[in-house]
Amino acid sequence: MTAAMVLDVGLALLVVAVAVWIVAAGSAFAAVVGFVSFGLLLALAWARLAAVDVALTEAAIGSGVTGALLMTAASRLRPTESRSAGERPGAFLHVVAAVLAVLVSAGLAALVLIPASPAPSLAPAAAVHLPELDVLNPVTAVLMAYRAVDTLLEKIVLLLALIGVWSLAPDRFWGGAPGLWPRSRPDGELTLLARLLPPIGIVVGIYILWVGAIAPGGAFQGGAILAAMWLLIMIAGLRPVPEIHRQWLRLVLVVGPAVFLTVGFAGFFLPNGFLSYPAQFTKPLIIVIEVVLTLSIAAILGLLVAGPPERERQR
Amino acid sequence: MRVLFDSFTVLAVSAGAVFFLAGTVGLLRFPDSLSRLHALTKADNLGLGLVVLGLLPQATGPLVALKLITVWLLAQLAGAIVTQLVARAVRRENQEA
Amino acid sequence: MLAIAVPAAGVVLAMALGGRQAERIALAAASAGLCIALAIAANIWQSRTPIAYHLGGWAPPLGIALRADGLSAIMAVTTAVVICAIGLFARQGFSVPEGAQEARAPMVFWTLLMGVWAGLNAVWFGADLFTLYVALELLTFGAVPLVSLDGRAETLAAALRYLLFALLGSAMYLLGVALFYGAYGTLDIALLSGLVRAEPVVWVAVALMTAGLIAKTALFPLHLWLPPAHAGAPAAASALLSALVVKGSFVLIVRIWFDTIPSLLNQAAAQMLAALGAAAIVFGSVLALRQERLKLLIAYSTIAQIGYLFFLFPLASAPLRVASGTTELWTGVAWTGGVLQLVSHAVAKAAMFMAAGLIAEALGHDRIAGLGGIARVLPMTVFAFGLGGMSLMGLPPSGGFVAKAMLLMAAVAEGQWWWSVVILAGGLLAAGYVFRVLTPALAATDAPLTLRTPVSSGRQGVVLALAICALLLGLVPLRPSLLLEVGRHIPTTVIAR
Amino acid sequence: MNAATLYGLCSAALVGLGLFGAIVHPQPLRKILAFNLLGGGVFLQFGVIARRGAAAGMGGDPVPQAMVITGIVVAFSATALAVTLLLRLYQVSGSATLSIETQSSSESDGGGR
Repeated sequence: MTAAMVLDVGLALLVVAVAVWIVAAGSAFAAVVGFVSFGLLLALAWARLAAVDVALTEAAIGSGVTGALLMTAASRLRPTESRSAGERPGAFLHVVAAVLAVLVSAGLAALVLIPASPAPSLAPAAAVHLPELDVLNPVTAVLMAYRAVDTLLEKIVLLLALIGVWSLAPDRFWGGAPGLWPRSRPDGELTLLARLLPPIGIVVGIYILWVGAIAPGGAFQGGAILAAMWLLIMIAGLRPVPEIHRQWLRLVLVVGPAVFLTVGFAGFFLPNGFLSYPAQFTKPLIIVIEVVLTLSIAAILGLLVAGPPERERQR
Repeated sequence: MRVLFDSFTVLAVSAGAVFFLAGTVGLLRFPDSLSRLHALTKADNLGLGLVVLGLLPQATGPLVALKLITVWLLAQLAGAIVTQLVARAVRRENQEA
Repeated sequence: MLAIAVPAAGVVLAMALGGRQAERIALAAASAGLCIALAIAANIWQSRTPIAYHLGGWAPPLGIALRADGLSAIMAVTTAVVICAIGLFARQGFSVPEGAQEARAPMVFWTLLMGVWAGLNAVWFGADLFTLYVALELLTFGAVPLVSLDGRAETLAAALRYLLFALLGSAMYLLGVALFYGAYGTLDIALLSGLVRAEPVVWVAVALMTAGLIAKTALFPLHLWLPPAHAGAPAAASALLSALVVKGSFVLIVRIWFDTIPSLLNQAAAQMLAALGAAAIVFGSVLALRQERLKLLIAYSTIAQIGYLFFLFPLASAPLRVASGTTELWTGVAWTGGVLQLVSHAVAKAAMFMAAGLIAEALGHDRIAGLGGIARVLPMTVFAFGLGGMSLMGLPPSGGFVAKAMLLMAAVAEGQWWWSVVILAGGLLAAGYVFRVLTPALAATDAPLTLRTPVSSGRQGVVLALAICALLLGLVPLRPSLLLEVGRHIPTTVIAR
Repeated sequence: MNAATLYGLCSAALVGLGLFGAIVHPQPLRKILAFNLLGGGVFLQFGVIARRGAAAGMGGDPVPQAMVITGIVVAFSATALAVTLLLRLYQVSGSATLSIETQSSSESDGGGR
């Protein structure tokens, strides 16, 4: 057994152990804490699987932003825990669920142990077209060119989710600001962090976006980091949470998908149709789209965490 | 020269690992939140510092070295501030209890 | 492809401009979308070949294809018609009040309406299993907030329950997608159909995907989320959810069984699905009979009507029998009948939910016991409800009649008579619950009925027009539709007996 | 056994755990957490497939990797929507359970918009 193998076995066992903890933990808060470390461990697993792009996304979004969201929810919902403890479902449901889960797991495990050989892969096909796109990171090429429509539709999913979150506001607060109130004193430590970290974070976010074309990184990962910085600034109270009726805010939210769609429509004038890029402008176009997408993603992710409007609109 | 660098790396990283181990044991064994924080911060500051220091000779260029140091500095900053916040929360909880 | 892009663009524009513009953009997109859907259908009707479109010029397996066949064309047209009707119907309930720049419910409703539409069209035309996953999520994210639009605790709980079911379902589906990719290196349905072999990975993948999609379609016994969600939503949204959204995941099951693994169709599994469908018909109808409230009754009837759809699996996939030689025709009849059931239920159910919405609006409640004499005040609405009900019962000359008759004929001809018993029993039960509503509604009462709010005849007209569409579907001839045969995989397993 | 197989087994375990948790936990928040575990397992399955498809000088097949990135973002938006729904439910009703819906069938007033 090599050292790398020992690391992998340890990591895999740890991931499963933390997962068991999340399911079995006594309090929701403890489970959420477990979930954040679960996300980070999973990011390591992704790195071990040679998927650095995914590792970055998992760490930033799967663990970081999701963790922040769940943590807030767990602390707000703490009073309800003791009450709902009495509603444990019966033994019958437990048995059914356990049998189902074991069946699915066993089936999957069996399939994992008899892999298709040779393993199918689109990597060679993806590699062939990279020079035409002038993009060196194959994952970016898949997201922005080969399977661009998935990315585009997923942006619409994000927008719908945000509208869904906003829709949960009481009528009178529509147009107002989300309820992410400042939690620290102006001279507190958090304020210090919110002053020091964002400049670095913004540079890192832009860097990650920029290298996306040649190395792991891209709009999602960069956007998530920018969103985190924005949230930090808002929580520390250095900048107010914007009211959701603001025109500039709406524009930032949609500029990414809008530009993407416009370029897509422009493709109708090209031989390859919707969502194709003109040969000589491929790389600049992809970069422009990625930049605006990053802006929109950062804004949407941030506002998804900030939640529905909870204050009346200022007149 | 190479051997010297490598042995320095091994030494420093191992020392860092010892601090992490001690910190983790402390986190698990200490009785209250404040002393657990204490154990954890030691691991963060010194352990990570030693690991980064150990890795510096292995850096392939000044940019990589700079990134390593940045990682350490950021961890320091975040660690210090989060510790403060947790400690404050603990004190508030104690006062309420 | 334009059909998806137009509503998607609508979402983006509405979000950007907000306020009063959202409604105008939605209505403009609706009319444009109707034209596009009709154009696609006409094209397929004339050329008799499916249209394939490679996005960005990247051919599968690396790229993504969209594919329009007979089924997708019909569904796209149905969707466009129903959405236009819903849009016209909702203009009154979801307009921005005077003096306000923008209000919550209208903004949310109009943008999500377009979001759901984009998702539906992506489901109808998608030919890549992962694109279809994203499309499913579009549907979920569009549909869930519509359920809780009024913000009461019950609807919030219903929406949350719906979301959890839907998410679990999509996760199962996505797992199946992963297995398909791992085994064959492509997710394009047409390519997969040529590659799949009878091996464990396919069975596990299809089982997972089917289970997940059943949860989203609300087939018995995974239907628990549907009644509170559909009954709690505003009428226009209920119509959208019941008529179209559940059909999205159903069509996906059809795509997997009939298009992805056509050569491996398993009669035993198909019989099992149909058995669940039969249970849904009986269970849903009986519960519908026992409801106190009109909207819940209609929601339970949706569960029953979804059950019919699952007869498609054994009936349209029955192996050819050399002895009789005519089964191929009968599977075609079943196929057309099943799809017609999809379409006629969509139209009829949308009309019924909107009719119920008008009644509830006029009376301020929707208790069935308190409907006495409503037919005198809202004759058009009750008439529309009755027409929709006819289609559910399967009375001639409605679309529901033709659909059920075709399924029935196919069941008898293919020797699967047991399903025909359920189809007939389901019709009787449907008659029971429809008349439970119509009897008090048509009854003469002494006490004059006071309406809380007047109901505009324009909205009544929209509902009636939709119900008449359901009726007109009854004029479809009782034979396999040529349009629907476009791009259909004819089962090729031949069993000599 | 190689790393891909190992993480494949890990993914199978996560899927089972997530499924179990999502069914048995009465609290919606725990169901949401379990759904995220399940999602993690599903995504890892894509990762294993990508790793096995390493070719053409790439450490893994980029197509499934890109799908996972899309999937993670979708899972996050789902979590955000679910959590907000849950918090709003708590705000409106003072409880955070799904059992409220059983009352709606007996509730007599209300109805459509």
